[in-house]
Amino acid sequence: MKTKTQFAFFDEGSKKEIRRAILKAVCIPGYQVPFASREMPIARGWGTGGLQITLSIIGKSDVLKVIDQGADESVNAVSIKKLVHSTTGVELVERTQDATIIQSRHRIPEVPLTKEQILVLQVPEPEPLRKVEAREFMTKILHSENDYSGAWLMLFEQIMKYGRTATGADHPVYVNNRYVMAPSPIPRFDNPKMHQSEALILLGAGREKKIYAIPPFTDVESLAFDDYPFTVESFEGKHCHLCGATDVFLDELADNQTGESLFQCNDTSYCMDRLNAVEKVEVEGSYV
Amino acid sequence: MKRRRRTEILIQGDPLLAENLAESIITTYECQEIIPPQYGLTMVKMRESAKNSLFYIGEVLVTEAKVEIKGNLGIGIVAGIQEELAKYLAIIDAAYKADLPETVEWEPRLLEAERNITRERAKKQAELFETKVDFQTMDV
Amino acid sequence: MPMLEVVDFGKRFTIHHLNKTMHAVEHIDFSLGRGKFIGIVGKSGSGKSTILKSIYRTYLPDTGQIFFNSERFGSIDLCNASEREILYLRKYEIGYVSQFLNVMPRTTSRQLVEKALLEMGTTEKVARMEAEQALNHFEIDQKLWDTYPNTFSGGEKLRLNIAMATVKKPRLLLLDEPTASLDQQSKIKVREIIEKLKADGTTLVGIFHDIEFMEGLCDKVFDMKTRQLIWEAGISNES
Amino acid sequence: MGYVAVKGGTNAIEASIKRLKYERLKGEEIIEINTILSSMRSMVDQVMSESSLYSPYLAALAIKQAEGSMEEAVFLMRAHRSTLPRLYYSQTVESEEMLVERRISASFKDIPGGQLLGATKDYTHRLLDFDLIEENAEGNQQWLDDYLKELETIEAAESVTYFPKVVDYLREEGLFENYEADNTPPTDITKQSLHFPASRSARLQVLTRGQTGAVTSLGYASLRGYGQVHPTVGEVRVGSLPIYVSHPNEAEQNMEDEFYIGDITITEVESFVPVTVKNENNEQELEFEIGYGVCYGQNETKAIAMSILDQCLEDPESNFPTHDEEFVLLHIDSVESTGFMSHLKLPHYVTFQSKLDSVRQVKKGGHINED
Amino acid sequence: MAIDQVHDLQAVYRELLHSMSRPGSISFIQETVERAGHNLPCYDATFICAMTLLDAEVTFHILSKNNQDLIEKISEYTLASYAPASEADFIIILREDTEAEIIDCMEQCKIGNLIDPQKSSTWIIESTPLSNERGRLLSGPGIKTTSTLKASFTEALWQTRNECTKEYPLGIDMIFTDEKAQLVCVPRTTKIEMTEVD
Amino acid sequence: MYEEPILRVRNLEKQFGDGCKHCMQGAIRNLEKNYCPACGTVYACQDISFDLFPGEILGIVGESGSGKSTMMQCLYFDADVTSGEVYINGEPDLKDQNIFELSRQQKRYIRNHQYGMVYQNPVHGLKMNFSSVGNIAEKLIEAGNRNVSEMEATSKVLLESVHIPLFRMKEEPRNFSGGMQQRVQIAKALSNNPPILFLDEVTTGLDLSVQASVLDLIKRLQRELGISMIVVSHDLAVIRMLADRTIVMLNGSIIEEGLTDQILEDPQHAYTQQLVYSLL
Repeated sequence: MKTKTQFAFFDEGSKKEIRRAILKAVCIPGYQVPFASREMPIARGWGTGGLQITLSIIGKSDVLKVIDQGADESVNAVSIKKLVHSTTGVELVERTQDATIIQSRHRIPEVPLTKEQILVLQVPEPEPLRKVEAREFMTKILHSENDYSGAWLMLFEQIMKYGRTATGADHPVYVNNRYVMAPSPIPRFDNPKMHQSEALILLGAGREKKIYAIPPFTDVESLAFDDYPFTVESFEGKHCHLCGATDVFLDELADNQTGESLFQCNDTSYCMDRLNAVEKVEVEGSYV
Repeated sequence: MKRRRRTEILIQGDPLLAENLAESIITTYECQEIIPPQYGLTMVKMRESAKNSLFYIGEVLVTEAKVEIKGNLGIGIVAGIQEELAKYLAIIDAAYKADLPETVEWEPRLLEAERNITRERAKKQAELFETKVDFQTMDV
Repeated sequence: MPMLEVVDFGKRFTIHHLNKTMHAVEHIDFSLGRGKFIGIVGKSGSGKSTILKSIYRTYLPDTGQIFFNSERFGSIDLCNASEREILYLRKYEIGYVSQFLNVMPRTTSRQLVEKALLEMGTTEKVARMEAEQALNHFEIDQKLWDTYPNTFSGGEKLRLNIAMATVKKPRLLLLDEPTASLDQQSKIKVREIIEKLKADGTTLVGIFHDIEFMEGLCDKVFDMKTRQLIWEAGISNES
Repeated sequence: MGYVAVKGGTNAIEASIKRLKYERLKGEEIIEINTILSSMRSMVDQVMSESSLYSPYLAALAIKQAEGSMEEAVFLMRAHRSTLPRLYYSQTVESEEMLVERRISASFKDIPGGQLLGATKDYTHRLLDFDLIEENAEGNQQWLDDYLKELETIEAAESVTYFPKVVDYLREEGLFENYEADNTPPTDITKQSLHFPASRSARLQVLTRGQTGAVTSLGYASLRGYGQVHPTVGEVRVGSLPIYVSHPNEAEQNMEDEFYIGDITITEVESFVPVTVKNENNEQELEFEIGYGVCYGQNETKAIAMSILDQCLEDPESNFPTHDEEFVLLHIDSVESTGFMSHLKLPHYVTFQSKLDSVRQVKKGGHINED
Repeated sequence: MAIDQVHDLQAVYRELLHSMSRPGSISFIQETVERAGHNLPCYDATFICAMTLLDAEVTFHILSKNNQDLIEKISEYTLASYAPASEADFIIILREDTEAEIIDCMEQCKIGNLIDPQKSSTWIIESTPLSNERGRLLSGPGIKTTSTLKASFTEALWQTRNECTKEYPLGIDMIFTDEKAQLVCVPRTTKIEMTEVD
Repeated sequence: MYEEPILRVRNLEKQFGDGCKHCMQGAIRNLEKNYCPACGTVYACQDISFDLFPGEILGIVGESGSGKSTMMQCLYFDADVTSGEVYINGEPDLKDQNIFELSRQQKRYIRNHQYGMVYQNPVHGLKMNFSSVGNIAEKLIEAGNRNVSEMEATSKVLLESVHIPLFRMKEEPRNFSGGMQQRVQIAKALSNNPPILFLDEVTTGLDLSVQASVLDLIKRLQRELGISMIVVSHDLAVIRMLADRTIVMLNGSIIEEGLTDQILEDPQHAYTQQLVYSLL
């Protein structure tokens, strides 16, 4: 039997539906637009939401970067890249600055994104209120009524219990002062990057069948009380053992020999860029 | 013969029949392939018997082909992976659309095939009826 | 303008389950000037209380009119006034005292008097001061100020009742058989208090069992039996 | 020169894929698609049902590629589905037109038309058949020849018999409500995202493509007590149904001008569930309602379980999770549940680092606002 | 027709996405439009936008009467079905439509509901040449500070649009097209200053 | 009228069921009590109109099934009305706006900023597995507060005022007795200083001593905070204690209204008389 795969995997009808959902998502920042999530050749929960967005917007001239947990070479990122490449033939890159579309799981790159770029985030659980209310029918009502007391109350109770908020990644944000949104499991460190971002940010949850967006220059505030301000993960006094960077999100590694903790840039392409910049200076310097 | 009856015969009966009929057309007329056999889906709409409402049970893989004869578009659709058959069906469909004289001659062959199909089905069913539970044995 | 003018007042009660309508009072007319005291006499069941309760609107008036010269609303027919108007008048202008003390449980006498002032919008400081004054004025033993009144004697209860009603300095005070169950000693005390109120310029309508009690206290006496004023200060002097 | 990214991930994936192929090939046996098609009927049926794509050949291919893993085979089929254009919608399929191969009723000893056992494992004793170890083509051929010879003697009728439905008899008696044909266009959950409360059509579509194990276990839970539906099976039928589509752009739409495209084999179940209803005089009456179950291929357990869940979801007032639409519909899809389960294998070190930071800060103690 | 259903429409979509994300910013789809070369009673850009967004799953409404041709053309190319203004997913406004007609249509079109604000109409509106010189002052998500937009949309129309978007997240989202194949978007989140700026 | 009501209710109707020829013809419904024997439609609230004035406690009395709780649920948007109007005085934005016609998010806003509700069953008003202080904070959060220390302080004051020992403030109400839960609920309902407070059978099912302290609390709050309240109760003693004015409901309709002492001492309607005589 003969088969031929469409450009970007999908038939045009599927693309149109997803494209329309994306447009509505842009028009209603932070609101989860339901869509008929397609079954993908990668598993639900492995980035099918992000992948569907990427495949629906991508064109021949796009340049794609895919990262997972900050790394371009993470196996799942590689797998997604392979799929997109094999169905579109687009150029793949690792340098953040060179990409037009960046699909990512759990991180926003360290280099500020520009207005020529679109960031696509994979979302496992798009509903910020799910922990407060299990039923989809009810969470939709809570969003419709602008009733976010549940989300705030979770933080309040943490403060009562632990003396401070104890959220990890996926700390909820207020978008355009209306919708409370799950920023996807990015570390709190990345939340501020969403605020007034130059780049369009699209978020896709394949299994839960939701697409949502943060247009550029949109207010994104992390939920926090006036007297318990939002804080990001602290890497105070730590630096990347490879490139020396501070003020970036670091991975904690255990040194095999000493057993001590080592830190390293989580954003691998950022680290590489810095290393190369240093080398370039050194090389140029050596010719003088 | 109308399309419904004739597609039933051509698909349920001996596949050679469709081939024969189509071949006889190809040799005489110019058949332009509009869409070569392609795979696609047909969504099956079904009526459930509890509330008598409609729902979709799922899709069926089909092969579809489109052929034009003398400006008449013929369509062949058949469930499964059946590239040849789809093409033959499209040609036969176009032949009927174009009212080619051959179609009149086909009539007895189709009717004969139809009788065969029914006979075979009835036989199959009779065989199956062996598994019917008989509650009459208590009769004295 | 009289402070209170009752015009052809009548009141019936319909008891549905007995399918009966009773005329409690009919064709009552009298009027009363500012600072005056009218006593209503008659045997029990003659409808004395009905008149008082109708003025206070505990009973829903039936026929006739009851004009009250209100500070807030001017001349107002209490039979037709809205409930909210009546509530206003009760709060600021018309007091009602009976032998029964109907108050919130577990509230001390001091709190009760203060509360009467606070609900008029008096500041807490002033209320506290004025409440103490009133309790003193009506000769309630200082030991009782911070106790619950359910243990009080009849006379003490009545004096507290009056204190609560009068701290508001009502334009009209209704006394519904306040002395009914009091001993002679207590009655004398009440009489003195009423004299004090009169002296302060309060207009009063009172029902008392014994006519002697009212003698020299009332400016007018209305008899339920004849539906006439039987005695009126000044007039009686002439006769 | 400069630093170049390691290609650790890419290389490892390539090696892993080779390894996978090696595992499939190292036994040096080839299973043909046709072998699967003709000898693993139940598997093929289950894959078609859960993937809601009727194509025995592709299902067999998927099973081969998936090395027999059902979830993987279903996954392959579903993904393939996404690449195919939807060319047609069928005309309404009415199950009265089924050419029945098997049909039984638990409600009546005998039913009009009779109980037809067809081919069923129900009365086989589940003893391992060691003869199958020694099975050979010649032996099988011999058996087939004998069997066919035996069948030759059977006399056939002139025409084919179509069976009436058990429920139709009971309807006539007024034991079931007679519903007018409801032609509301169905929701298609593959085109529109599922929302709640879900339409009946959406519910049936989710149930019929549900994972066999999941549908069965939830149906069982309800039957056991975590639910209020205890049905009697009115009719189970297995057989084939013809599919027709109308011409895409002929102006005149006549039934006689439709295309016949082939048959599908399905299992259909009607379960009878006693319920209290109010009559016109507002009095309580006992009546039967029908729970409906259907799926591609022969898969009777799933269809029966579906009929229970269908009736459960028609009665959302009950507090049991099996009556909770969201609970049932959102958790029975094979691709969704297995995908999300398996995603836990993905690295989560960023989220872990983030939580670690939180825990450390809490352990350090102190209110951050106290400065 | 010479446009590539896959790649040309993808390119147009990206321009739309760009413009919708950045209200007021003008996108050009000249290249695609030239390839299309239609002869239709609407701007080519309008038709291309419809081609990009519509399919059998959605409905559209064309305000102008006497435009059966265009309705059929769009149905034929996109398989979308025609629907009354109160039900349509997409509403197409041509140059010839009057202010009163547009206002009337805007008052009855879908603005979504609080549970499903996305179930609202998207408008494709033809304008005189669009420009960022002068015009209305726009602000809101997607706009860094403010931007300006000149379109042939009257005071009364903007007011009606503002009425539609009064209770966020309800509202309509608009795509303006012009004869020069330019696109500008104004989603519901955009605040429109009612006075024009020079 | 010398003052403006804070809440005006006009022609509120609530029915369960679609109605039929039997009960929908003309102005007079053909009902048994509030129930159509033909189609089973229940007319829970029929043409309810009344005013609530600033700072007053309005009592609503009636037996169970009289529609009083349903009416309250409609006012608090817990249930949708079939028809009718409600106007709130106070917010200039809402002037002459029938708030039943507002959208869900606007209703939510009103609930959060204008209303407080105390349910008969604390389960409905409290999150039983969140701390008591968290429960109160929830209402404050709803009303827009974003300051933890402030909310904690407010909660403490409120919990003290309802006599919940502060050392138990971080405990979850599910560990509390019914009376304590009810007091926490009242504290919660009051935390955003709502101009209008609804109380639905708040003392039903409580011990007598607890009942008394809850009633005291309500009265004190009215006096001190000037909150307007609607108190629904089947218990005339409760109404007598709290309400300035009282409405009597029967089979979904208002049959009588008046000053509370007048209702008790001079009831007009046969049903009210029966109710009062059985009390005395």
